[in-house]
Amino acid sequence: MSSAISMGDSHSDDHHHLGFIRTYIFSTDHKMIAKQFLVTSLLFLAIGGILAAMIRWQLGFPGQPLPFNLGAILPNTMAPGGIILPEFYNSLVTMHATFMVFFALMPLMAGVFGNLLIPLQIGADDMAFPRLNMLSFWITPVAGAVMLASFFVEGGAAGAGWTSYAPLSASGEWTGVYMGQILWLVSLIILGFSSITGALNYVTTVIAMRAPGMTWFRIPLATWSLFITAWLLLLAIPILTGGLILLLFDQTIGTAFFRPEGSGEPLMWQHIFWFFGHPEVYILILPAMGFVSEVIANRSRKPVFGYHSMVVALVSIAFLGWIVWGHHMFQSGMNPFLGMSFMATTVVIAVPSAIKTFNWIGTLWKGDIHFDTPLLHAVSFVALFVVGGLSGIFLASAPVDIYLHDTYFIVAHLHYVLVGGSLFGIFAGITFWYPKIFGRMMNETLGKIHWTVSFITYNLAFFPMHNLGVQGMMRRIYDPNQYEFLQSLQSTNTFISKSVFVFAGIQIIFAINFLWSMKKGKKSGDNPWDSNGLEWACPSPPPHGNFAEVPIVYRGPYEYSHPDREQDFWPQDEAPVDDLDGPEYTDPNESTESNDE
Amino acid sequence: MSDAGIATIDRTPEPGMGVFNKKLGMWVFLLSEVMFFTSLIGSYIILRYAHPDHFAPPGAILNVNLTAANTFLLICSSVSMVKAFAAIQQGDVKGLQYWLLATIVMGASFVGVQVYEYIELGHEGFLPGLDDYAAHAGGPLYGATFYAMTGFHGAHVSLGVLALIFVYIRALRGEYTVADHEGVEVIGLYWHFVDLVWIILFTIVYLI
Amino acid sequence: MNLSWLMPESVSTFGPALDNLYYVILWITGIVFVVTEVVLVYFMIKYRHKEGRKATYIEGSSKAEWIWTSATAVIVMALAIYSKGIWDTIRHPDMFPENAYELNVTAKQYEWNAAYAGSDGQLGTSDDIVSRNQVHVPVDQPVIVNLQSEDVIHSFFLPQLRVKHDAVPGRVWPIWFEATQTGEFPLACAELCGLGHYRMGGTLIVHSKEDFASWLSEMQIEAEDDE
Amino acid sequence: MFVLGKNEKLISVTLLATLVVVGCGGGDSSDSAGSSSAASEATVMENPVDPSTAGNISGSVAFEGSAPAMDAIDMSGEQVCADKHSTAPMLQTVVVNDNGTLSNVFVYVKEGSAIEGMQFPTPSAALLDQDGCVYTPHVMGVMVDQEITIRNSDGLLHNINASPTEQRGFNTSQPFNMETSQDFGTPEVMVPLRCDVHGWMTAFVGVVNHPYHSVSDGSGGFSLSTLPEGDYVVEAWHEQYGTQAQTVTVTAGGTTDITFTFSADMANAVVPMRTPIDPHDHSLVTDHQ
Repeated sequence: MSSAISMGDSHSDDHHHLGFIRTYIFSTDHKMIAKQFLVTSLLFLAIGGILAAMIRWQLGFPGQPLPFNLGAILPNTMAPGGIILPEFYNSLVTMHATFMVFFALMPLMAGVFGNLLIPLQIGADDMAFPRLNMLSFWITPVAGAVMLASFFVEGGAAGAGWTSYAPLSASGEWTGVYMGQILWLVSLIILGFSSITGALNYVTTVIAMRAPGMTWFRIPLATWSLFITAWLLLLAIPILTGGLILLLFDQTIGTAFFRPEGSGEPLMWQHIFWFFGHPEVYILILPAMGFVSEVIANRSRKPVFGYHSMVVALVSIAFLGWIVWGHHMFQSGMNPFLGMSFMATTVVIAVPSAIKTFNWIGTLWKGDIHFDTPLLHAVSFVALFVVGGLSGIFLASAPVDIYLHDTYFIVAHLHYVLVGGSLFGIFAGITFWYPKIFGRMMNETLGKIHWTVSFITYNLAFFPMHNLGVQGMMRRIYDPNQYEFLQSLQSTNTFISKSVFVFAGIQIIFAINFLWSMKKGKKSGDNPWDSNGLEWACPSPPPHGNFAEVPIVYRGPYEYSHPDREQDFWPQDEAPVDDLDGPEYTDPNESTESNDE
Repeated sequence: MSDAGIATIDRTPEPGMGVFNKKLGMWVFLLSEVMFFTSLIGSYIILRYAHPDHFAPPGAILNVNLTAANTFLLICSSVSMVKAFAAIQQGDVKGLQYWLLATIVMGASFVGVQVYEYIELGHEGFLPGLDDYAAHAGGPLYGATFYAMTGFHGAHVSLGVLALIFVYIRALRGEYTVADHEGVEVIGLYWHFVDLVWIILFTIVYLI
Repeated sequence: MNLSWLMPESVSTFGPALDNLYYVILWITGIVFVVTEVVLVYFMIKYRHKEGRKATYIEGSSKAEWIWTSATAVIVMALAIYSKGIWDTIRHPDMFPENAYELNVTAKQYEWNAAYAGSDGQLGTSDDIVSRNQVHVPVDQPVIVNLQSEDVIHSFFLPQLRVKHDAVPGRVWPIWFEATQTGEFPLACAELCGLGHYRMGGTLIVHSKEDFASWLSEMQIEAEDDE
Repeated sequence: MFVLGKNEKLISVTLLATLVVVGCGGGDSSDSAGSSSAASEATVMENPVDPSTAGNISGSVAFEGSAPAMDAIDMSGEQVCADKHSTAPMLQTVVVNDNGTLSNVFVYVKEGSAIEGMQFPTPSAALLDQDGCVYTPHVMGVMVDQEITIRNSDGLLHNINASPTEQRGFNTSQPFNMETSQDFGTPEVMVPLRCDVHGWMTAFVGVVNHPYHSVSDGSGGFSLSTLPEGDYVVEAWHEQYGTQAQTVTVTAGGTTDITFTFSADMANAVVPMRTPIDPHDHSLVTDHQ
């Protein structure tokens, strides 16, 4: 069996005579690719953050020139005398979302942790298709370059919002943005290939390359969530690509798929986009849920509460994600009956989400909680995901959505899910697996400072946005003061902006810690967190080929504080003591039951 | 591989779908291809349902006979692909080369005929763009959807042909044996998929 | 700093119902929020690491799972059913009121043009009266607005009437509302429509029935003078 | 739009081309700096016409029939602008002067073998002001590559949306008192300008590759000076009454007088230009079916 043959040896013998290029640049090693993804997507995260800061400047201090004489850097087409122009503001809004969603969060989730964790946690030596894997990384910076380029072309970057609703996005006639919109489309089409090649790898690897004994219900939740996410990527991204291509045709060769003057259908774009867009939302949150489950279980030294229902919840969220897209379009003029069915399916998603939340809390219950940075981030994920989930119920209720749709309530909701949720989940993941990536611990003091300030300023920044929404402030407006009924909100906006600046600034501490610990952090050893997963059974950082010999899995990943043991953890690959004549382990089907009770 | 559960010390991994990785990968990839064509065909259906006036009756503009012949050609190429695979399963390398070549030729000529068809239609003013769309050729949505769908299918066929040529060269070098002919099987899967998509497209674009 | 969770005063017939739904959800989610976060923090403190104490080995409890799964399911489904009633009164085509006054609102970058039937009592004829960025309606009478757009998608947003609906080019979407107070209320565009989006505001002017009639005839006379 | 659509397609599909675009795009985004410097260089080039052998054309635009009444602009939505007008502002589609002449008529040399292929110096920037939510001037002429300084004197949002057919348009905003520089690289009569924020705001720019253009003033008069002697076709353009052309002979040192006459019954003349008043023209599809 090919995968069996390839395990262990094939890499380990050829990796000695790999040159610098093959090792660090065009590497096919999943761990190196993970590192490459980590660095690039953190850079894109920074870019997205800078754009956000500029947006907040305009909202917090409307019509005032940008600080630090940024106006001198920016051309007059963007900010004459440092004062942001409306069309540039639209570009900022669009590109902030685009970079954060497509170039920061997605690669951080799937790119970094998919590559790092999947092979390690299932005991494989590498991905199923290492070269494809390398390709999937190298496409990303290319797409990113195209996206960045669009800032510098005539007419500026795309300004139709990250949702690019046609016909605003279908013809430069309405925005004055021609090339910028085209580059936006081209870039995302290119990026699609990265996601698909990556996802292809993850799915195949998880299905076909699990170590002996790694039955479906012994797979750690991080890998489970990444596996589900990979499926969503595989099936959702092509939908978007299709739509993007049609929109590109409207822009360039003058077709009329979405342009009413050719009796095209603007609403069709919204259907295509959100049919992709809602699974996309779960692509952005599911992996974080996986990381958080791992960290909470490990740091509270307790099995994940209801491992099976956690998996079931993951899967059902992924399924429901395909039939709820209409709730983004309640006010777009859809058939009211359709609206009802979409509302029903949408609220149902609250159920698996609740299951997960309560299970996380249940995991903490009667635990032995160690307050390390990863746990702090993981628990903040839970705390903030609760807010994001609950605010979702307002928007799921179609009548309330009439009022709240396209207001700052939405902005608050999605930032609670994508920053409070995904980003804190990613911080949990990075701080937890950092020692496995670099072989050194991150600095705990810096980590705690970063977490404390981030958590506080984050809430100060985003919680008041709910109130702005309830007061009726629309999203994506350049200057709310144009409306009398919004003028009373200026002080709130200024306060939010200041909090955002601190939140953004404090990330520098994280960057310092990240870089400093790489060289100076204290050596971590193979298993610094006393964890059970296979990833901790190999050296940190793992060598080419990961495992000296293929590990055998005897039990689930969360056997913490087992009553029969001195040690409060029980590695998945530790052979049972009573086992003389070779390891015995149960048949996959039975093992699922045995985990049940 | 189904007996991996039994207690042995041999370190064979957990059974996957019982197929080799490349094949599994191709299956998964084809699933995502299905979604891609779903988005194109879906848009076509929506637009055609919303604006029937844009779409001329079958044969009015599109040359159904020509394309029918072309379709037949593509189906034959699928058959020859099966032949090629069967040949190498018997270890018949010559047969593999022969049938692969046949498949390549038929695939290439399919693309050729499509290009010819495009040129002809272009002369009649049947174009995708709104601004230079000829009045007699139905509405602009007709041309737009037609070129989008058939064009992307054509691109897939062309890529398939290139891949086949690659496989063919390896076959000439005799790199495929009874024991190891994964490449042939994988490209075969892709080729059959492209064929299947065309049958759907031919039906909904030309015949209905 | 305005951190109120209260909806602004509503001046439409279905406003109060919609607000009630909002407050119900606010209460439920509020309670769930407080309880969850309190429990979370309590556990964090109570079960923090102490030397010599070992965590209790608990794999889960199907009983607990059932409780909170079904509880959540019941609550959200109840909310969905509650919402349906209000949704239907606002959007269901059969629930559109009789004897409504009808007008056209056409959005374009970056203004709202409201058209009222002229002396011939017909909409969409040459003698229509048009007001830019001002929508005049009578109080205590249902109004049907036919939303259209000339260029891109805009969104017709009347915060205090709890009205929001997109205006999509190539389509005509009828929506209805009934104002319960005379006065001037803000009108805004809620869908990004280009560089002037933030300024695409207007005013909804609710007249008493008599004032509206007189305003209309006034405009008609003006229109005839221009002929 | 379609013209540039084509070449943009070419550029956009290949990444290579994309990077090229970054290169030159960087230049563009540094605003008018490039074009203005080009203009200043051009000014050192001296006028190829020898004044001794040159003559002039002057004349006026007469108007027959009763002047149509223009609608008043409803500026109630923009108090700032409304306050700037002592009398109710009127649309400027047809402005008939007290002396029965027609103003806002763009008069320019359409053909003339004498100036074929001549290179003329690019004059300094022309001013287009937005004051009281109207464009002043309403009709103006510039030379190819001549800078147009667009000024916002209202302090509230205007956007300037130029929709030419021969070249790429622009759509830039001015949310506060500021100036923006633009120019056109290709001759085109006329380029319509509009403000989407204030539907009534329209202006027309005639772009020609020589200095022989003029706009009839408050007394209907216009003049084209220092033309090389020879025969010319002079055209007069009006946004409502269409165009008229006359053949004029210019003699050395002489001034030829001509008169264009527009009348009220030309009201539905074909105006050679994409209509600017309704930019949201959805009738296209009917042309194509």
